[in-house]
Amino acid sequence: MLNYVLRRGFMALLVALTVSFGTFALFHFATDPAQTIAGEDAPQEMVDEIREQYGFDRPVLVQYGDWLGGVLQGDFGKSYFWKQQVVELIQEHAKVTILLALSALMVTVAIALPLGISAALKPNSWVDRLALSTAVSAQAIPNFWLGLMFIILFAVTFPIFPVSGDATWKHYVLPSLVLGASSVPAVMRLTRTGLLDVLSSDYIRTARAKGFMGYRLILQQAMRNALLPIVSVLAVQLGHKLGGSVVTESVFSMNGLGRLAVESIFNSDIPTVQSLILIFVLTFVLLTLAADLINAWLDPRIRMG
Amino acid sequence: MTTASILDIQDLSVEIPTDSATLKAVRGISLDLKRGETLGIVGESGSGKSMTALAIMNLLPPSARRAAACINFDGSDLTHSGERELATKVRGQRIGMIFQEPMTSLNPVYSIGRQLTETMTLHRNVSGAEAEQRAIQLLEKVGLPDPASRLKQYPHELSGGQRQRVMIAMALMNEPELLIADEPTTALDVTIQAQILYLLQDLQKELGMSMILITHDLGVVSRSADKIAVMYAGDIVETGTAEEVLRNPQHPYTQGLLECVPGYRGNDAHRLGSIPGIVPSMTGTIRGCAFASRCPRAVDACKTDLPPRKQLGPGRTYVCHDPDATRNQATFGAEEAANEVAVELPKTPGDTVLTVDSVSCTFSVRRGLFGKRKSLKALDTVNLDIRKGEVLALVGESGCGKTTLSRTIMGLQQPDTGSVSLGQHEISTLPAGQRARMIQPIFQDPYSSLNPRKTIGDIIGRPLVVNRIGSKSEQLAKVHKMMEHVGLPRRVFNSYPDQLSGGQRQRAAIGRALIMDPEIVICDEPTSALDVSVQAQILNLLLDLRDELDLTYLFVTHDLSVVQHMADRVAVMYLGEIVECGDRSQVLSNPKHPYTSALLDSALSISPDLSVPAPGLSGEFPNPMNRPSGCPFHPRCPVAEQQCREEVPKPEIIDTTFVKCWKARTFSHQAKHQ
Amino acid sequence: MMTTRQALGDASIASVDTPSELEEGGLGLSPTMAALKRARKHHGLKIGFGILLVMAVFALFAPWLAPHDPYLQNLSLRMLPPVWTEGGNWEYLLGTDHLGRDYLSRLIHGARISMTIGLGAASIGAVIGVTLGLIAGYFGGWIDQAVNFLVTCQLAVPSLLLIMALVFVIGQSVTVVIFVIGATHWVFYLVVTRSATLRLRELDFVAAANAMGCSKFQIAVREVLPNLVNQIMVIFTLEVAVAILNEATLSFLGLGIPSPLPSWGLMIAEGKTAMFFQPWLVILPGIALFILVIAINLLGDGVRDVTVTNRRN
Amino acid sequence: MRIRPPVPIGYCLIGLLALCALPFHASAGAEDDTMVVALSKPLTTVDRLYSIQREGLILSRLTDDGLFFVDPETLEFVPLAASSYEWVSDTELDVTIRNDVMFHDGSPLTVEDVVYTFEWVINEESDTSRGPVIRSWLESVEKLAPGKVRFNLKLPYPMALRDMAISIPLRKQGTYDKAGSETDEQPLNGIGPYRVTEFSAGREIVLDRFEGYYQASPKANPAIENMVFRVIPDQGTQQAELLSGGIDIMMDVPPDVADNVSHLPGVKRLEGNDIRIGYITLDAAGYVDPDSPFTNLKVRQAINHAINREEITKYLMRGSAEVVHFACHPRQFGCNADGPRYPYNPEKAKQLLTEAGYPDGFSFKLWAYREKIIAEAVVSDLKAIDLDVDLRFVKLNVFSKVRNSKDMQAFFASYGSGGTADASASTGVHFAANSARNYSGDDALADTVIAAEQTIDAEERKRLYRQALNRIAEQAYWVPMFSYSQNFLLTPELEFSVPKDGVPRFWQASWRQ
Repeated sequence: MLNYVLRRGFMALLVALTVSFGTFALFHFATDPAQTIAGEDAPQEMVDEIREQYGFDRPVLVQYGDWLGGVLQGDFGKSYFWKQQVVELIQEHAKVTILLALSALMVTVAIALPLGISAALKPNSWVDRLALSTAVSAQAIPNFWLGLMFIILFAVTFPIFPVSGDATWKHYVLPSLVLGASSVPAVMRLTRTGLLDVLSSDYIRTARAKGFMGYRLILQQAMRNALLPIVSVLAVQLGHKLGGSVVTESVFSMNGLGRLAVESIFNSDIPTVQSLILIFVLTFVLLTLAADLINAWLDPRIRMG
Repeated sequence: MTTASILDIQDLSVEIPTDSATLKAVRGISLDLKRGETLGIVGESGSGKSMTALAIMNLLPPSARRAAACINFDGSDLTHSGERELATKVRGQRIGMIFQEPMTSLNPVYSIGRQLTETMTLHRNVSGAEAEQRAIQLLEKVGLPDPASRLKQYPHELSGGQRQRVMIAMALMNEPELLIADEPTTALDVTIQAQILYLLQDLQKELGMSMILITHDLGVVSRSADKIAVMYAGDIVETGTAEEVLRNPQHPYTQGLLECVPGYRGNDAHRLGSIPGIVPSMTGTIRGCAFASRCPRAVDACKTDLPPRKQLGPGRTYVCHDPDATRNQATFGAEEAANEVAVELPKTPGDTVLTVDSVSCTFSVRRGLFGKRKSLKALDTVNLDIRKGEVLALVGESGCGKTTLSRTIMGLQQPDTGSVSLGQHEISTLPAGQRARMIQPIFQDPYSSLNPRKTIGDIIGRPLVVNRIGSKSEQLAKVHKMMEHVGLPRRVFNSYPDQLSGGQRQRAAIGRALIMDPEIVICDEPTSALDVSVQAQILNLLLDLRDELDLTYLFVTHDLSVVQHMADRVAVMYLGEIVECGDRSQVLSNPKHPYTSALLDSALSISPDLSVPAPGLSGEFPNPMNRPSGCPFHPRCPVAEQQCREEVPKPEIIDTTFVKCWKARTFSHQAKHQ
Repeated sequence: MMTTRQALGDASIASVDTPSELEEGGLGLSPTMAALKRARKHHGLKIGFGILLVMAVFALFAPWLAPHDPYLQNLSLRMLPPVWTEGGNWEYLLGTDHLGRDYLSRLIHGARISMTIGLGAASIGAVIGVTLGLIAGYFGGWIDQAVNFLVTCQLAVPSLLLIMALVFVIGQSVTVVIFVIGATHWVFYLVVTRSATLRLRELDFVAAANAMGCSKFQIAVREVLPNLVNQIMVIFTLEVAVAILNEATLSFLGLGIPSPLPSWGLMIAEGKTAMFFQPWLVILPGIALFILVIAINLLGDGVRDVTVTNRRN
Repeated sequence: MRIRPPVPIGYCLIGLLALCALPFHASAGAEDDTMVVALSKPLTTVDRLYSIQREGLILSRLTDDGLFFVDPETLEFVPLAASSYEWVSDTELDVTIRNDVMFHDGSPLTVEDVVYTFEWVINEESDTSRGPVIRSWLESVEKLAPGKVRFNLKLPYPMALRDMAISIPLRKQGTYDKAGSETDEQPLNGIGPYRVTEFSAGREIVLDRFEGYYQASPKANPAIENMVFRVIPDQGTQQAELLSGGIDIMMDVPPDVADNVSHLPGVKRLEGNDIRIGYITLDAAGYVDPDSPFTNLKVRQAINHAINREEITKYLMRGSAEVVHFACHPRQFGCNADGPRYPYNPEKAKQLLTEAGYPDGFSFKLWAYREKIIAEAVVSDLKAIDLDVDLRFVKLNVFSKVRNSKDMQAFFASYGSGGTADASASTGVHFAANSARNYSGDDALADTVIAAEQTIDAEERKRLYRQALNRIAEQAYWVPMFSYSQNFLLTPELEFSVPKDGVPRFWQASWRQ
């Protein structure tokens, strides 16, 4: 198992390096970070000097090597745009994103699981149809538009929640709903089909033949099997949410990693972009690893082969 | 035996609504089972036998609809019991059930112990420890060694046979009065099948249970059942004691079915009887006799009027018009068979066309997410000759390496060492096209061996197109001719495999294999996925074609009755090695290797007067990843000695038979079979 | 599917085997005809297809159906409200935007853009994903590992960010948006194609093709690929919807379709500053998007439902 | 689905304002004497020396004082922390320092602090944002006497007072010695009328009134005690916040929004001038392609005639925006040209194009990075004379990259002159020889501009600028578009005078009594 974790870790590292070099090169070829550092109205002398000072005129590989060397020594560099240590910057923004991602996940789970389960228990009933139409509609609503409608409805027309920001728990209600809604269809469909599959499996028939029925059949026999794919999909969803919910964060003006990433892209703030990518990749890989481990714990076949 | 009924079913029907129509899976059947008796329900796939079993405790799929005048179980009518009553009073408690697929019928995420004990704690007010005690006791009884430690194991750690034993133990936890076994051995190898059947028979006697045994295998039912009910198209067409039904079948279907079984009419019959057509779909209103369209004795009345149930004695009935006009009409190609036998010529051994020379094959396999790669020796220095014009049967249980060997012979798998040569050429050096012209396969599963996206014409003609043989019109002509050869009607030329029956598909697969005029055809279990009536058609076809086209067959199978029927020579495989190889008559009547002997013991021919023999083999087919030392067969061998455990046996030739066993010269087969 | 079949037990095999070998018995329907027959009974599919047909007509014939030139600005007629509200004008049924362009005409032309992007991006994704999936699934080994690595890279980076970064550095245009969205949405195709190929590869008809001397390429393209068509089609429709939503999101964030092209997402972004006062600027394109995407999803779900076959394995 | 007509939403908004007694952000409003200002862009640092953002300038007018400042009325540069100054020669400037000025940490401002500040700025190591500019004219700073310093200039530089007023706030001696630890207690130790009490980058900045501020300053005794700058990048969100009482004032409000919101009761709209101008630069030098149509004067003139600046200004810019005819803001010193003007005349434009040999037009890319709506309107006007324009609307850093590598055929941009009412800040910046913004390729023009920049004499400078501006207009290097108008939206409780140069001075704000 240690071997497995190490293999996955190595993979994550390789992915992170590939992706970060890709972005690094991309930004150097297409944008001028010196202008970002100098600012919109900066005179020419200033921009030139900055370019020289930061070494933007050196070959990309050399610059990348420099950056990588720093990272290996624990120095993620200083943001060109924010003139702040990238580590601090990310720490500040990560709080918002983590809170948002977790609460959105809770929203997803709270809506998708009960709906999916009740749909699977009564296929073709009104619950099933309700669940299915929820999924189809939620899939079709553009996320950003839903956010705008929520603001119009619940922040302005009926001022229940604040319009924007990330100061109090109230600020998180609407964004969590919007972000959470986006993964409801996938999770719900998976719960439904997964549970349906399990319920029609041979071992559930065996359990029925043994005299199991009702909630005991679901909880003591079916649920653990049905959970396996759900754990995986939730991990991926959480990973994507932690990877910066760009749209939600910008619609609700929340200072999370997603917006930081977008701003950094717009400003060619390469050290920040690079570090964020490292973090996103590692988060994602760690989460999927965690999901695999949870599944291994749930399912002896994965555990022991 | 007491005469009190434990189960009395009257007029049971099951309907399953599908997209287009309602399927009448079971059509008003009546059954009666006495206490302590075993009832065998026999039928081909689609006959409704499993639905009948599920309907008793209402375990049918949610969409199915059940109706019955009464299902009287020990005095209480289950028709009127609600789900709750069934679950708390009957299921798992008074009626136990065993299913066909031991691989999927146990919950994969819970331990054996939990699955066993919960059956008891759910119904009875017992402590966990007591239930565990009972579980250990039962596991021991069903023949699982070291039962206490099994409790902590998970289903995937057990082999199919072991799982089926666990299933049986689970069904017995609450000492049910009735055990329903739905194809309990179909998914298992023959040696394991014999063990399980023997166990069931033993347990039933010991516990005084009644049993319903559902199977498609007439051999199995002949040995295990007291009474037999033959099902066809959702109806019971004939009932009676095993002896009566099998020795003196009344219904044309029963007769036909028996004719189809290789070996039923003697070992050397060249042609099998066969029932034309397949089971009609049971949708809409059914008029007349469901078997009428396939029945050689059918008269007009059979097609319009429902046949009457005729009573011959207590519990002895059949459902047939039994028209006098055709009473003496010979059925199911019996007379043809007589002719064919006369035509058969004694075979003289031809030249060797294919040589397998010390071929070994090793795979590397990773188990589980965290596991390490392990090597698996699939073939271990295999030597084999195939001679021109002969049928060489390759026999062995699943996992023995027969498929790997046949793939290696076809050149689809590179051996690690050794070589396969075809005439003068080594197969790996032959260009694909040339190899294809000399050797062609026919596979087990006609559902997966035909590309579902291509038409039958395309499929059969594809080898010609790939190898650019002939012009378009020549190819077309050849395809049509081949379709005629294999007995496919012209109109299926543009049909897709999904539109064909299993038998037709296998015919198409045969056509595809033969269109290149290959010398050798590798038949990899070509009939094991088919019903027995269809199997007979295909076996007949294969033999006809061999004579017509002068073919050589390598016939891979696990079914000794088929071997008996088809083969000129037999090679027996065990754990990647050929342990015995020789002429059919030699090998089957006078086996030199204890494994061959055990296989013969396990094969259950139709003999209602015999019961299931005590298994000659102990234990399970070993995991190829942990090969036993010495002779790989020694852990299961009844005559193994110290030498067998330590030294790999040397191959030797005894009476023209190749054998690999230290005890071959001293071992003699005590024939328990006929 | 497998498990449902098992639950039905052997009885359902009879329904599959309906076609009989009897000389007089008719054949069952070919797979395509059977799917079409099921399609006629599928309401979701019919509704989705109907809506889509109407929208496709609008998109195709936009220049003739739109009442105005969608690019014609009239600064003195800016921000006219729709006709049913105070100050509305029959000349401009749905009002005008911030440059005085007819909103209805822009919406109609917007359907064109959405559909072009959706079809284009989903096709590119399909080509990449199916090719890689076939190769990885069929050849396995280090090729599979390499493809798997690519997938992990793709999945680990938040896709919207990746798209934004790419569009940002390459520059905005319809072509770029199509290619970038396409190039970042192939994983679904790949995963499905790969696992299906892995499964099909083990089936006997592939072994048969091998034995008749087909090359690996022939097998992958002629034998395996046709069997993936249904699944690819289902993913394709769903990916069209995803691409359309992605384009809208991208345009909304200012990195999608360049102005002055009438992309719905861009229209929402442009209307956003005034959304509390001229809400139709935001609501109308949002509804258009919603209807289009829901229609595509209904179609996709429907196609999936009707092409699922009762085949063994 | 029925679409909700806008009017009910309007009513709802009114109702909402009535409900504002229960604000979510308790910070905004007169009750607790806290003014909340919305910032569109995040401020990365509160140290003006390290920021050149406009937001930084606005903030530094509260937290910092320089030796000089821009008089809000006259827009001239007058002493602030200095009590007086004197040009000893063209390159020597003596400045006397006030003796009653105190830093936020309580220490008095000394000559040493002034010398330290300027030496820090001209030190190459210091890395300040304005360092290169200051170094280009400032040779050294020396202490003459207690309370008096001398600036030694490298060349005559009339804009020295401007740089001191706008770019160089005074710092305590030794401020930058302890590397990186400036955020300890106090984010910034300035001498302005407000102190920074909290700074979280990208989120908000909190100020409170500095009670030790010197009374002689024109900025003394500001009315409001606390100020909060909240970063809200999105305009729509800012509106919603303003309406729900989360903020008190919005700056740079797009005219449409201003119009809409100002119709609601409870919101006050203020309009003011901005010294920013918008323009289109054409690749007259043929950098992209020596045979580019833009090297042809007639084509450039045609484009000047084709764009309907009047309508764009009237309908899109609105407020106090005006059409601009020359390459400077009319309120800037030296902006008094009399060269040719190009009224809107599409027929003439078409005719000029035909004469230039492009009767069927041609295609090119127009780059822009702000005011997309204007860029779109321009594209639409140009399409009307059969030019096929591909609008490339990009972010600033991409824009700069392309512009600096001289890869644009035409671009729409704007320039705010850093709030400086002098043509050197606009004309100078854009037509100097080394400027990346200069696409004219006109060396003579560049010489004229440099000469003007290094002349102290006012009349001579005016003459030189006139000459330069007329040349630009004759050659149609630019399409000067308009001056900007500033829109502010604020709660009616707030009293605030509109700045003349577009840079708000919040120390002037007060609550209505």
